[in-house]
Amino acid sequence: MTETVLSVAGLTVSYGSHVALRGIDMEARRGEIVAILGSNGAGKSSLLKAIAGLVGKGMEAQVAVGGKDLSLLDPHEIVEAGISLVPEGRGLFGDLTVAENLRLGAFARRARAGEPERLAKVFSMFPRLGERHVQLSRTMSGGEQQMLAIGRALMAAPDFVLLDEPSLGLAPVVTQQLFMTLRRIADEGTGIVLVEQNTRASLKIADRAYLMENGHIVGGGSAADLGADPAVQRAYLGLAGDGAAARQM
Amino acid sequence: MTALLEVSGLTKRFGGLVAVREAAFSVNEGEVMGLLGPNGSGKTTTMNLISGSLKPDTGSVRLEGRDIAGRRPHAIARGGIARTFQLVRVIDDMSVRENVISGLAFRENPLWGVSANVEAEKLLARVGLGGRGGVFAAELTYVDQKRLELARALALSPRLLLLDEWLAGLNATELDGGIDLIHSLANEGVTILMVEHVMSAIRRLCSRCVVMNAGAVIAAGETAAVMAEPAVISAYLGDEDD
Amino acid sequence: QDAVRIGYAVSKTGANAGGATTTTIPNYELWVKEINDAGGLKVGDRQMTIEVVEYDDRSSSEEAVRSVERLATQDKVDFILTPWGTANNLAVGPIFDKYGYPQIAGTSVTDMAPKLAARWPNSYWLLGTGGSYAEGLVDLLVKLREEGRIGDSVAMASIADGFGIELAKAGRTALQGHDFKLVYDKTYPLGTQDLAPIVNEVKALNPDVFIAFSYPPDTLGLTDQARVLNFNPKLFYTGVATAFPLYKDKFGAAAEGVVSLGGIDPNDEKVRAYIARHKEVVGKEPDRWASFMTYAGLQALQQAIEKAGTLDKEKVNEVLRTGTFDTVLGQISFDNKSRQVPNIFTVGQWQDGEFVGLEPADHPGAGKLVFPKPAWPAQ
Amino acid sequence: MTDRPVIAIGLGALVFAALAFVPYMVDGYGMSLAIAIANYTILATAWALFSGPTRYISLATVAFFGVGAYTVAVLGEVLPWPVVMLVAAINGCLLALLVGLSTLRLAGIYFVIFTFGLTELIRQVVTWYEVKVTSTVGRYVFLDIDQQAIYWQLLGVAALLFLSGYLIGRSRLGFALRVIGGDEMVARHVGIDTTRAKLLLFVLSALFMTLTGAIMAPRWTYIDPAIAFNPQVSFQTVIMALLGGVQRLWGPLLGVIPLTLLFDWLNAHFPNHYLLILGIVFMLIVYLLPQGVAGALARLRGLRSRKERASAAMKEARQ
Amino acid sequence: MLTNAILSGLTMGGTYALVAMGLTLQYGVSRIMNLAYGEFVIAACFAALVLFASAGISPLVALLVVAPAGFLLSWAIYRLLLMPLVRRAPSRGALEVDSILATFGMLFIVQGIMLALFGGDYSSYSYYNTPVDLFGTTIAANRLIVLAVALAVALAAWAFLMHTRSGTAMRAVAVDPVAAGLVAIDVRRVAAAAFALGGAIAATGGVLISMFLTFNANIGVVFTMKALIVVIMGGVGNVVGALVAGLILGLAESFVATFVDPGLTIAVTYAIFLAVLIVRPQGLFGARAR
Ligand SMILES: Nc1ncnc2c1ncn2[C@@H]1O[C@H](COP(=O)(O)OP(=O)(O)OP(=O)(O)O)[C@@H](O)[C@H]1O
Ligand SMILES: Nc1ncnc2c1ncn2[C@@H]1O[C@H](COP(=O)(O)OP(=O)(O)OP(=O)(O)O)[C@@H](O)[C@H]1O
Ligand SMILES: [Mg+2]
Ligand SMILES: [Mg+2]
Repeated sequence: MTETVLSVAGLTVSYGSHVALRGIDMEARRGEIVAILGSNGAGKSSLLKAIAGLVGKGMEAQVAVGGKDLSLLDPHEIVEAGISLVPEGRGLFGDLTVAENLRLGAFARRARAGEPERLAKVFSMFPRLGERHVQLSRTMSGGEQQMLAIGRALMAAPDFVLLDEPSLGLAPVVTQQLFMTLRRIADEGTGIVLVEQNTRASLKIADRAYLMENGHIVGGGSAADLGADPAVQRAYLGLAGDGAAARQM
Repeated sequence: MTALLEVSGLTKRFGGLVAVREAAFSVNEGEVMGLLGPNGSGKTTTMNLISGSLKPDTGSVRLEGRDIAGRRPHAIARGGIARTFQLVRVIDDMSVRENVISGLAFRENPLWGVSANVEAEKLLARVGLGGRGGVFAAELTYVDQKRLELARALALSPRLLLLDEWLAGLNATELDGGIDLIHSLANEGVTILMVEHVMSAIRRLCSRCVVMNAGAVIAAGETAAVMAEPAVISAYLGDEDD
Repeated sequence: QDAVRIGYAVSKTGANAGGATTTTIPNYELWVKEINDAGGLKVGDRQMTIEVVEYDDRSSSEEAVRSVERLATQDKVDFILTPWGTANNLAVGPIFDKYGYPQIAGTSVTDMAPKLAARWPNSYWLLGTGGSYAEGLVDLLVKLREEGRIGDSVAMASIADGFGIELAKAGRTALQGHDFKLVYDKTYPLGTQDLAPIVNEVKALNPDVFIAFSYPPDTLGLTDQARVLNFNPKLFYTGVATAFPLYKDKFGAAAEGVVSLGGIDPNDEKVRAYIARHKEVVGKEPDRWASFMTYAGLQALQQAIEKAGTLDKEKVNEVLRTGTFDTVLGQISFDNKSRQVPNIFTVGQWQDGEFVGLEPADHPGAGKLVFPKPAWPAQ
Repeated sequence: MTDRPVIAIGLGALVFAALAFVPYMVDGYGMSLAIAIANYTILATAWALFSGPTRYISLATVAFFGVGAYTVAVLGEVLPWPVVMLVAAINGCLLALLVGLSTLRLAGIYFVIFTFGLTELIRQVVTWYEVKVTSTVGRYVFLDIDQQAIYWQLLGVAALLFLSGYLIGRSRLGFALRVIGGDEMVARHVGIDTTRAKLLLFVLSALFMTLTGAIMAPRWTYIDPAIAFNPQVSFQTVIMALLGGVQRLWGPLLGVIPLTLLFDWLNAHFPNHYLLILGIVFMLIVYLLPQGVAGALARLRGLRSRKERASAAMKEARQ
Repeated sequence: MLTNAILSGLTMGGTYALVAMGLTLQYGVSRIMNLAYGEFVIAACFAALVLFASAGISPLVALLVVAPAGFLLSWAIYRLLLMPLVRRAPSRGALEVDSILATFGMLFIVQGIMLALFGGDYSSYSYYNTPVDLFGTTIAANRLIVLAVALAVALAAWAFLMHTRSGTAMRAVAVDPVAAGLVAIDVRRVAAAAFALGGAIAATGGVLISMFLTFNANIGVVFTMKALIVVIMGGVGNVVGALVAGLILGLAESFVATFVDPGLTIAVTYAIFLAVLIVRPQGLFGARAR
C-alpha cells in the first residue's frame, strides 16, 4: 500500500486570548500507532480536535495527509480525507439507536463500500453493541458508549484514527482487548494517534510517542526507548504515590 | 464498625432490561468501598438509585437506618449523600468559586456570603484548584473539572460520598495525586463508595469491594480476596496487569 | 394657518386591518382628496386645504390611546377622525372627550351607544346599536311569517365576540318575543376555520331561516360550506363582509338573494355618485354598509365646520349636535339623546349585483325582498 | 463592601423619586409614552426575574396581565380600588401556581409553547364563560382613573419590582435559580428543592404582571378577551427582555426603552411601511448586538465575551 | 353526522398537519425557531391567488411553481441570513434566542411587503369548492385534496428520514451538529436543505389552503402558532408526530363542534394539547426534551 503520512507542522491553537498549542510538529504513518503523552491541560485533546477541524478559527497550521492540505477543510471533508476522531466526551447521537450511530459512521462516501463487513467486525470487537443495537445510545452505560464511539469511528474506514482516551471508563478486560485490537487494526494498515492516560499500556502497543507539556512537544521517540527512560517513567508512569506526584496535582 | 449505608433487594428495570437485580450490600462508617463490575453491569444505576436520581422499583436504601429509597435527590443530598457524575457536570458559565458555593449554600447548615467564599477557597485549595476560583468552569480541562466536581461534593460536608469513576482519565501522576486526595478524605472520616475501573487505585484505596455483573452482586468482601475470585477475574479483570 | 390639520389613527396592521382597509381608510383618503381637489374646506371666508397626520394603531387599544393623545397634544391637529371598530373607539373616547374633539364613529356597533353619548356629549355613533339590526331582521321575518311564506324554525350561529354576541342576544330576545322556534342557537370562537360541522348540523335541522352574525372570514366560509352542502334555506343571512364588494366578486351569481346588515338605495343619485367616486379614487367599490356611515360622518363633519365657519371645536360640536346634514345617507341629524342616525338601512340583500337596503321598509328607497333565496347555482 | 446594598438601594430610591415628577413636566402624549415604557419595563423585568436565570422562556405573560385586567373589568365598578387590586393579585398568584405546577416536567421549547397554549386556553374559556353565563363578550370599564394615577401606580409597582429583584439577586434563592438554569440535575444533587425555587419565583414574577394588567385596564374603557389576552403582549415582552439582556436586573430596561421609542418613532414617520422598516431595523439589531444591549455594554468591558467564548468552545468540546 | 364529523375533522386536521410538517423540519433539524413561518404560508396563499386571478392558473398547477420557489427562497434565507447566526451561536440556547429575534424581524419584513403589495384587505377565492359525495356525506373537493397531500407529504418525509442515508443524516444533524461533522456529514448543507424543505412544505400548504380560506396579510401568526402547537404536541422534528397531532386536533374540533358546542372547539384543542404535554413532556413521538 502507498505510504500516506499524516503530518502536522507549526500547529498553533488559541482559545480567545488563551494559547493552548504552540508550533506543534508531528507526523504519523499508516500502519503505526503514535502515542501522545502529557499531563492534563497539556493540549492533547486540542491537538486531536485541531487535526479533525473542530477548532475552527483560532487555529493556524499545516495539516496534510499524503500531501493533501487539510488545514482549511471542514470536519466532514477531513473525514472524507480519511481521518476520523473519537473525541473527548464521545460525541454520540444520543437520540439515535446504536445501529443508527454505527451506520452514520459509514456516511462518508469513502466508507460506503464494504460497510456490512466493517459492521460485522465492530460487532465482533464489541459484542455488547450487537446485543443492544436497537437501544438509544444516550441510555447506554458509560463504557458501552465508549465502545460505540470507537466502533463508529472505525466504520468510516479511516486511514488514520485519532483516539482521545479510548480506554476511559472501560473495564480492565475490555481495555486489554481494545488495546490488542488497536494493534491489529494498525497492523492491517491504519494509522492510529492515541491519546491515553494509561501510559504503560499505550507505550506497550505504540510504535512511537510524543511528549507534550503545556502546549509544546517536549520530546518523543520510539515507544520502547521512552518506556525505558527513567525521566519519562517518573513523569508519566507515576511510580507509586510519592509526595512529589501529590504536589504536582 | 456500624453500617452507614445499607442496600438490600435493590432492583431497577429499564423496559425489558433489568439494570440492577436484587442488589444488597452495606458500607461501613469511615471506610472506602469499591463498586466494581464490567461495563453495563449496573454500577452507575446503583449510584443513581442511592442518590435519588432514579427511583428503585423495589428494595431499600438505608442511611443510618433511615430508609431513603425513592426520596427526592435534594432531600437525600441534604441528608448527607454527595455525588460526582461519571460524565463531569460543572456549571460552565459560573465561576469555579460559584460552582463550589452551590454546594455550600443549600446543605443542611448552609453557608452564604463571605463565610461561603472563604470556605469555597479552602475546598478549592484542598482539591488542587487553589487560586483558580475566579475563572469560568468552562475553561478548566477535563481533569480540573473533575476536581471542581469533587470540591462541590465535599462542600455538602457529606456523610457518604459517591464517586463514579472520578479517577478515570487521569494520567499516572495525576492518579497518584488523586488517590492521595481520596486517602486524606478517608482519614478525615468521610465514608466513600467509589466506582472505578482503575485497579491500582482500587487496591490502594478500598478495604472492601462489591462486584456486580449483569445487575447482580456476584462478589463482596476484602478487596484482595474478591479480586482473586475466578468469577471476578473472568467477568471483569481478565489477565490484568495495569 | 391656511391648512386644516386632520389626524387619525387606524389599524393599518394587525387583526383589525382587514376591516379598516376595507371600510375606514379608503373613505378617509377619498374625503381628503375630494376636499383638497375642490380647493379645500371653506372656513369662514378662507379656503383651507386639509393636511393629514396619520398613525397606525396596530389594532391595539393601547396604541390607539397613545396615538390619539399624540394627535391631540403633540400634533395639535384641528380635528381627529375615529379609529376602526368598537373597542378602539371606546378606548379613545375619554381622550376625544377630554380635549373636546368630536368623535364621529362610523364603525362601532354597540348597544352602549346611548350611554356613551351621554358620557361623552361630543360622540356620535352612526352605526347604531346591535339591537337595531337584529330587530330590523326580525321585523322582516315576522312579516314573512304573516304572509305565510316561512314557518317558525330559525337557526342562528354567531361569532363569540362583542358584535356577534350583542346581535345574537337582541335577535334571540326578538325572535322569542315573536315566538319563533330557535332550532339552532350556538356561538363559535374567533378564528374558527372549520365551519363544516355547523352548516352540516343546521342543514340536518332544515330550518326556513339561517342567520349568522359572523365576521368576514367565517361569513365567506359559511357561504362556501352552504354551497358545497347545497344548503338552501328560504332566507340565508350572514354577517360582516356580506356587503363587501369581495363577497360579490367571490360568489358572483351565487351571492344573489343573500341577506345581511346594511344596504343602500341603488337608485339614489348621491349613492351612485359616491360609489363611482370611491371606485375611481381608491380603485375599489365601497362596502355597502359601514362605508356609507363612515363617509356620511365625514360629510357631516365637513358641513359642520363650514357652517360653523371656524375651526373652534366647541362651535363645531354645537353645529353637529343641532344641525342637519346632507349625506350619502340622505338628510341626517344627530338631534337626539343617543347621537345616532335614525334612518339607516339595517337589513339588505344582494339583488342582481347590488346590495339593496330592505329594512326599515318605510325608509325612502327601500327595496323588496327577493324570496325565497334562489338555490345556489351549481359550480 | 457591606454597605454596598444600602448605597444601591438608596440610589434606586432617588431615581424613582425623581421619576415621580415626570407628570409635571410632560404633556398628555409624554404621559402615555411614559406609561407605555413603565408598563413594559415591569413586564419585561418581571419576566426576566424568572426566565433570566432559569432560561425557561415563558409566553404566559399576558395570561397574568389579562387576569389582572379582567379582574378589574369585573369588579372595578363594584369594589374599592385597593380591594380590586388585592383580588387581582390573588387571582394572579393562584393561576401562577397552577401554571408552575403543570409545567414542572417541561423543558425548552415544550415549556415555551405550553405556556402559550395555556394562555390561549384561558382566553377561550373566559370567552366561553362570558357568552354562556353573562352573554356579553366585552366589558365596559368606566373608571375615572387618569393617566397620572396610572403612571404613579405603575411606578410604585416598578420600584417594588426592582427592589425585590435586587434583593433576590443577592439571595440564595436567586443563586439557586442560576444553578438550576446551569444544570438542573446538579441543582437537585446539591440540595436545591428545584420545584419550590422555580415555583416561588414564577409566582412572584406573575404577581407583578398581574398588577400591571390591573392598573392598565381602566385606560381602555372596553375590555374583551381578545384585548386582555392578546399574545402580542407576551411576545413583545420576551423580545424586549431578550434584546435588552436578561442576565442583569436592569438588562430588560435597555430593551424596553429603545424599542418603545423606536416603535413610536417609526409609527410616526412611516405609518404606512411601519412593519417593513421595523423588521429591517430589528434584524440589524440582532446582527449587530449578539448578546443584547446589556451584553454589548458588558462586552465593552470585555468581561462577558470571554465567558461566552469559553463556554462556547467548551460546549463544542463536550459534543 | 358521525361520518360528517370524522371527514371534516380529518380534512381540517390534514390542513394543520401539512402546515406543521414544514415547521417541524425547520425547527427540528435546522434548529431555527422560525416565527415568520406563517408569513411564508400566507405569502404562498397570495402567490396562488395572483396566479389564479391574473392567469387563471389552477392552484394545483401553481404548486409546481410555488413549492420550488419556496424551497429556493428558504434556502437563500438560511444561507444568507441565518447561517451567520448559526455560526456565531455559542450554544443551542443562544441560537434559539438569536433565531427567535431574527425571524421575528423577518416576520415584520414579509408582512410589511405583503401589506405594501396587497394591502390589508381580506382575500378569498374558491377553487375546487365542488361537492364530493363520500361515505354518504358531502365534502368540498379542495379539502380532500389537502388531506391527500398531507398524507402523501408525511409518508414521503417519514420514509426519507427513517429509511434513507441522507434522512438519517438529517436526524443526526438534528441531534448533534458537531458530532455530525465527525461522521462526514456536511452539516451546513443538510441544515439548509431541511430548512428549505420546510419552506417548500409551507408554500405547498399555503397554496392549498388558499383554495378555501379567507386570508389577509396579517393572519400569518395564526398559522405559526397553530403549527407550533401541532409540532410540539407531535414531538419536535417528528413528521409522523405532526401528522398524528394535526389529525387529532382536527378531529377533536369537529367532534366538539358537532356533538358538544362549537363555542368550545378551540378551547378543547388547547386542552388536549396541554393534557398531552402534561402526560408526555416530550410530545407524542418526541425523544426526551432538552
Ligand atoms: N474551550 C476552551 N476554552 C478555553 N480554554 C480551553 C478550552 N479547551 C481547552 N482549553 C485550554 O487549553 C489547554 C489544553 O486543553 P486540552 O483539553 O487540549 O488538554 P488535554 O491535554 O486534553 O487535557 P486532558 O488530559 O485533561 O484532556 C488547557 O489549558 C485548557 O485550559
Ligand atoms: N435509561 C436507560 N434505558 C435503558 N437502558 C439503560 C438505561 N440506563 C442504563 N441502561 C442500561 O442498564 C445497564 C446498566 O447501566 P449502568 O450505567 O449502571 O452501567 P455501569 O455499571 O455504570 O457501566 P459502566 O462501567 O460502563 O459505566 C447498561 O446495560 C445500560 O445500557
Ligand atoms: Mg483531553
Ligand atoms: Mg457507569
